[in-house]
Amino acid sequence: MRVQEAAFDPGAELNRFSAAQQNAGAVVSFSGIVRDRPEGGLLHMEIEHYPGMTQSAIAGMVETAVARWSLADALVIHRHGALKRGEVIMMVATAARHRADAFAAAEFLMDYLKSRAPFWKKEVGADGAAWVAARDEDEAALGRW
Amino acid sequence: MRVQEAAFDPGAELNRFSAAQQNAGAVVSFSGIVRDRPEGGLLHMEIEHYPGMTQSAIAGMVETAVARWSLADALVIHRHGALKRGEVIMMVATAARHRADAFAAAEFLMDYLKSRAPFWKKEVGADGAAWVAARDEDEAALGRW
Amino acid sequence: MIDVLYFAWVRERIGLPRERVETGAETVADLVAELTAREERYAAAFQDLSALRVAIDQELTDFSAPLAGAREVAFFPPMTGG
Amino acid sequence: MIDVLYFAWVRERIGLPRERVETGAETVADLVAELTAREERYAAAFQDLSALRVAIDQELTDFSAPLAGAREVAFFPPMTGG
Repeated sequence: MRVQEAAFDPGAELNRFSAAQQNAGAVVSFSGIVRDRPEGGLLHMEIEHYPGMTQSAIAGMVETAVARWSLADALVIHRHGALKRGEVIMMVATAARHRADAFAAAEFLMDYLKSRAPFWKKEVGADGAAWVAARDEDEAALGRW
Repeated sequence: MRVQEAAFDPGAELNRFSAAQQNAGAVVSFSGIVRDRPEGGLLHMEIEHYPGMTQSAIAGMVETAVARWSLADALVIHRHGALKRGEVIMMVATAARHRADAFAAAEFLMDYLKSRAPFWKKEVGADGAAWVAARDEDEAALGRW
Repeated sequence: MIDVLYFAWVRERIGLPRERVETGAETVADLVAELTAREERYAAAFQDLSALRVAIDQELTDFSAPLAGAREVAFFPPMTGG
Repeated sequence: MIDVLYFAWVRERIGLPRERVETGAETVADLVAELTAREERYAAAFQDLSALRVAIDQELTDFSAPLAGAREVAFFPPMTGG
């Protein structure tokens, strides 16, 4: 699990993660990419986080996911700082014997990262900057786990 | 969508797929890796397919997934022939504005590829070879879509 | 004349991947009955139809499907892709 | 003395990322009331507690939580990671 300002290569991370699996036939990954605002004109995105809390919050989620879905392995990488359109914000990867477990665990990790890991996104355009509001659907998504 | 005997690089495919997205913030991938038999001793896996039908069956699934979850894009690569332990058999990638759509579409594609695309796996060990039996859970998984 | 294709253990039991068959069978089930009557290896491949799948012209169908106009019929076990 | 941290728009409204606060507040809500009474910028940040989250010593908690023994309290809007 890594929280970092530097860019990373999701493809290289996926390959390294997959190659490390001895007996997990199913690998699921999620990548989040900076996309434009619905109204267009995004210059960049700023991601702020709470350093002391981020590591322990994510470690707790990963531990829960690994135990609950008998994962062989799980990976979380999340960037902070300024990111341009098209840059990869974060990725999650999970490995399990069967695909249902790998998928469920990746969705669980995403739902928790979205609403329980201390990151905040700000969209910066030529017309000003605005903090991204939490979506009710994201909070509601936690209810299913 | 590609069905091929040659190995491919899932990380490079994921990066290319992600880079091509203009406005889809969520990318999900699944990779299936050759794993050992529960009893061990796998020498390699042989994957047979029905060339004429494979392309059209997968194209139909992809078309359904793209329409149903408003996908920005979807990718399917599936190998056939002889594969060693640890080699990547196939991958699926989906891109959407929101992660729930990307996850659901990737799971849908995997469920259909597993039970409705004409591929058959044979596990070859020093003690002989056996066709992999379809799992009841895989057939049942189609019921949810 | 129709092309009949076999995959996986169906192919192995029958001993060939495809053949052209002269048949007047009206349905897939009729074709299976004709083949089964031919030789033991066909009977061995078709002994449990619930363990088999069939496609006509590369579309999954069932054993009661009519063969009229079909160019290609394929028999195989449940798929195990992915 | 307690470290109080602010993130995202809470930080922007209050105008600083962290400060050390001398307080006898018994709960998070008491601390919020003390800060709100101090200056307009705190009142602006804390005007709608339903839009805020709070962590004590880097664990999410709620506004009724006691501050006894706490070293660090953080205020921020709902998270938007991922």
